[in-house]
Amino acid sequence: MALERLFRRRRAQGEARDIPELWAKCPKCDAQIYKKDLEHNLYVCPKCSHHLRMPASKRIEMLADPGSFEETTRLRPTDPLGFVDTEPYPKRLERYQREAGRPDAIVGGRCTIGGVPSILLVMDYAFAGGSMGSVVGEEITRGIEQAAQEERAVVIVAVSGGARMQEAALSLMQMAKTTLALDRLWARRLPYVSILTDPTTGGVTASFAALADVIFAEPGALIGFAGPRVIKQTIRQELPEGFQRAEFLLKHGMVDQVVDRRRLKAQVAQVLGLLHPARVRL
Amino acid sequence: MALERLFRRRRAQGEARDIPELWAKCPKCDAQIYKKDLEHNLYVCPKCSHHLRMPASKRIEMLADPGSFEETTRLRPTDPLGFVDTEPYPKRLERYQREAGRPDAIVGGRCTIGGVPSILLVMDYAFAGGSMGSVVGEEITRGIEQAAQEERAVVIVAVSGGARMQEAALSLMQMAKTTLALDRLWARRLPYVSILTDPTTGGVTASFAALADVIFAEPGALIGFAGPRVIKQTIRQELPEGFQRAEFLLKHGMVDQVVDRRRLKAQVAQVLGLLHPARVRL
Amino acid sequence: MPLEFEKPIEELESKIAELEGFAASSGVDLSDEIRGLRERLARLKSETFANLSRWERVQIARAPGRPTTLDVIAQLMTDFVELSGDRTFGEDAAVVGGLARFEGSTVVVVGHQKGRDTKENIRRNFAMPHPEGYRKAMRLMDMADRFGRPFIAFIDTPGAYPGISAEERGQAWVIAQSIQRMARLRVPAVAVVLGEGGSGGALAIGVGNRVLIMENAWYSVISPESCAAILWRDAREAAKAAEALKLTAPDLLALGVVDRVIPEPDGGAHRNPQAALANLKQALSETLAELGALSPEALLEDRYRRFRGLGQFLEG
Amino acid sequence: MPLEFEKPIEELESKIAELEGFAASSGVDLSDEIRGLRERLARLKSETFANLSRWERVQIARAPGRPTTLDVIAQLMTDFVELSGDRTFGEDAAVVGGLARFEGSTVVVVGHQKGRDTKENIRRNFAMPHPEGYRKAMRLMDMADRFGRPFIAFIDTPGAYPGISAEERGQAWVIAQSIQRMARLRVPAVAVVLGEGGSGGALAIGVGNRVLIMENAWYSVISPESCAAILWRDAREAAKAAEALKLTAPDLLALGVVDRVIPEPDGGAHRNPQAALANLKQALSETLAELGALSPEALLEDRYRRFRGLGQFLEG
Ligand SMILES: [Zn+2]
Ligand SMILES: [Zn+2]
Repeated sequence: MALERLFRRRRAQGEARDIPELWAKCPKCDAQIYKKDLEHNLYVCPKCSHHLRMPASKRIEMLADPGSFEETTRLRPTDPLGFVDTEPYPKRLERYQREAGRPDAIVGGRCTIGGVPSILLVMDYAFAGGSMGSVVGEEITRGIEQAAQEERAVVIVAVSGGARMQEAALSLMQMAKTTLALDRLWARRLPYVSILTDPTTGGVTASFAALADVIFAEPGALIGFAGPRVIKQTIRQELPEGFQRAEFLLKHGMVDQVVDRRRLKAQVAQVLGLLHPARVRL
Repeated sequence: MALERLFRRRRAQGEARDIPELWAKCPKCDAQIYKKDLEHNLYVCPKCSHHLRMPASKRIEMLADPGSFEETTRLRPTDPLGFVDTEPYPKRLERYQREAGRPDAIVGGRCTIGGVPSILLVMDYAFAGGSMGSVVGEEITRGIEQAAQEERAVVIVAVSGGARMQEAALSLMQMAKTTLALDRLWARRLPYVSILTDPTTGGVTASFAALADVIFAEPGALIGFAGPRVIKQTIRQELPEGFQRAEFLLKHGMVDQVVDRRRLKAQVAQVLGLLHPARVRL
Repeated sequence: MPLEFEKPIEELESKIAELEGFAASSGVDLSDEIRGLRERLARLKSETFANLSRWERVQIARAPGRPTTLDVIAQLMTDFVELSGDRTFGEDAAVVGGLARFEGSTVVVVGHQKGRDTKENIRRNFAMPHPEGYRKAMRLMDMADRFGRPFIAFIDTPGAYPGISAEERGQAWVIAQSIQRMARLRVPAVAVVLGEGGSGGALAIGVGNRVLIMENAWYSVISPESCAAILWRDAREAAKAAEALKLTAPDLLALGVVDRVIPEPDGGAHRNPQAALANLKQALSETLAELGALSPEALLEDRYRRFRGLGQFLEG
Repeated sequence: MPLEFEKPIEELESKIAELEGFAASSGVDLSDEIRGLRERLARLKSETFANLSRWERVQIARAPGRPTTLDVIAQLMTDFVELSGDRTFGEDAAVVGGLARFEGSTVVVVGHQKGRDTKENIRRNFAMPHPEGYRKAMRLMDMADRFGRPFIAFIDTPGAYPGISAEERGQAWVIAQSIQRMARLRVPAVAVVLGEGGSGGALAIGVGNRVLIMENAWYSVISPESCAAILWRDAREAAKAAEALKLTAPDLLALGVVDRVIPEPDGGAHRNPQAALANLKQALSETLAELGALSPEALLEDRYRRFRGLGQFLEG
């Protein structure tokens, strides 16, 4: 999460600036918001309703019924290719792990959502921009398989810059692996809800995130396959206003609803209640 | 078929004009074509390759292997609604039957095509503009069911102004009936090739004609759902050049190939040979 | 604004109301006179509504205030979650649908959606879908199958949109595909003609195991106006065309095109939506209970037989 | 035009040809010298080609004259009937496919299609598909299932088209759908990386029971140029990126991403397409024979297991 990273870095640099830690600035309307208020408002600007990026742990707090969450993600990344660019991949991983406070870009586990037994998987932008390598792919796959075994619904909160370059073809294969896993839900008629948040692009959008029974997107979230920079290079023109934003995706038929974060839990719970086998009849 | 109807009417009026009967005029390039030549050229203008309308009986000659065709269509229309507009439907039917020389707008039966056992169904524009009422729907349905029973491929040559108004809701239901029948081919993996000719619109396009495994269209054929006149009324503008023509449909992804009529038989035979269960292995 | 044939009734109703007001404010006892007028009104209504011409019924089917798909969902169902988009090209507001509960059980619903005012009608393209609307419907059919839930379709369209954009994106193809997709549903499928059932655009979501129709709805291969324009070369002959097309609920029941007519209150559903919807609820409930007993294979075969039998002809 | 590292070879070859011409026209016996030069040439070739860098292989994968999907179909198959369109929006020339016979049996084939000259490349958008191209591929997958015929996909794309039109029509969605559709095939599915295997745009038709790769093809999550632009902030560092990405056939075999490497003649398939295609034919033939023994259920499970196992991580 951008804000958190910002604060953490400042602490790391040893700067003792109290004021900036208590206040945040809305990137859209420039309003100064008391940080506690922002958090209470689910990281939605109280002035303009701009949806700021939300930490993965807060996502779980928001979506899982209180006290129901039991983490199951636990894999750690490795360096299958011996990838070195300007620095070795293992060095990068260490830094990401330090910054995000978790082994890779995903956290998830069992919980109930509106009383419906679920697997909740949340990607973490704070770790390498939520990029998908082997760990993310495997955790998503295990979560889905687990849901199929335990008759749970699946809810995935996507946030990702795409597949992780440092695992190259293996990252690419996670798109197939996670997609194939989803078919395990079919036979048991277990629902899967995908929540697309800012930003969701590349191989994550083009695999499990796009294949949910119901897809919600957060207002203003950037969602697409190719990133805006790549597209700009391709067409050598400015992109139209609102291009690849959640509302654009809704208009183009790709998502079911653009949902204000403050209504998201209720909306997800309602869908799960309507579709989970144990709840289709009341 | 427009030409034939023209000649028949002239004969009916008792005019003894030999020259016009021997010659036809290409509606596209205005070339005078000796009628026998036109027929030998499958009603394609030798000058400009314009595809003139082709009589249903000639379609069968062209597509069925010589001597293989055995007609099975035999139903006659009735007047389920007691429909009267400017004249009673039964009166219209009599005239259509006289003009087309058949009980309704379809003829078909068993044959082989390139050696593949098939059911060939050909709509007849000479009968009420190839409109689909109960008889057309039932004959198509029976043909498809028969193909499923006898392990035959299905080939349908469509030409139609749409569903027949004088049978109202019953005509509409033929769209559902014929569509449902097609599923009977599935279990036996029998192929269905649709040939769209000028014009194919309305309820025929929007049912069995659009649902073939492989769809061929003849060059320049008008193909669509709404007729051009209706669309012009809706948008109150001229329609773009080439709109709803076969080539337009190809560009928009709706047909597999635009095939010159002189290559059509070979092309159909090749597809049937590739897909008929008795021929998938050579 | 009352329909043409409703005017005498509305006038008499307002006269009675005036007299009642006068009686109340003046203290003059007019109860006998008012009772007499009420009887007269009842007679006038039953005469008018018992003898509605087909063309008058078409006007009722289009009357403002007649319940739309979203009204039906709001009144008869709970927990509605609207789903959008075709995952391919666009979101079409002429077709609405989603998940909801009907009598406590989850169902998948879809329907053509008319606007309740001009602005909404423009946004919803007067309930004339583009291909993406039908693809949305197909996606919802997939969902019904995926979760084994009944599929309910509400038909209320003058027809599929006849325009360049729709033709470019394969209007004929998508209607055919939607018919086929619905035929393949392995769950109970019920179609209800709510108001207008215009041609292939209606049939695309009309392949139910049972097809119900509101008493004053119409369903046919073409609208009366278009039919008149072609056959009489004059759209103003729509009343004649409506008669010829036999497009009313009783006609269609006789032809076997629909399975059940849902009664509307006197004067049509727009005069008393609650009563009309109560009847619809009962019909839906009974139909779903009946179909709920059938296996997926039986449902497929039932749907095949239902449509297989439609059409009239002579053996040659 | 020779690739950079091919130049010394091409020069030596032309020198030998000159000498041979001189010997033939002049009658001077140069056979010993020529034999010596030929040996030198063979050594030069094997040294060059045995030690190709990853970046050099990428260049071979893109070499003009390298067999494209349509070349493979024309050379290895008969009775090809090309099928077009997605029945939804458009025909995409960046993807070709249809029905054909391979060794006498009907198969369904699809592939990315590069142009053989600039004009064709523009028409085919340099083999960068729009969503309609992937929907065409999915339609062909439906057909393979419908008729129980093997499905063969040839991968040769720099990537799915990254443009406004593609994003508007759901590039991410269609790639995900295509992956899912291919995974669900109840028939043998083989993917062959012919030349370039660029990211999701390649994987969309890459979910085979077996994934084969030509010796000098590349397949990865990103092109070396784009990777270099992001990580080194300089697209000219593509050679370094190619090394880091381990995107060559031998690398991918070691990672389990591909199942078999199809040998190419010295210098790459573009220098001797016939030889390369003969090897491809044999590999395809053996692979189809192997998969032909499996039931639809076994094929589904086989595909699941194949992709389920990919990825490397530590248990926490
Ligand atoms: Zn703000
Ligand atoms: Zn001509």
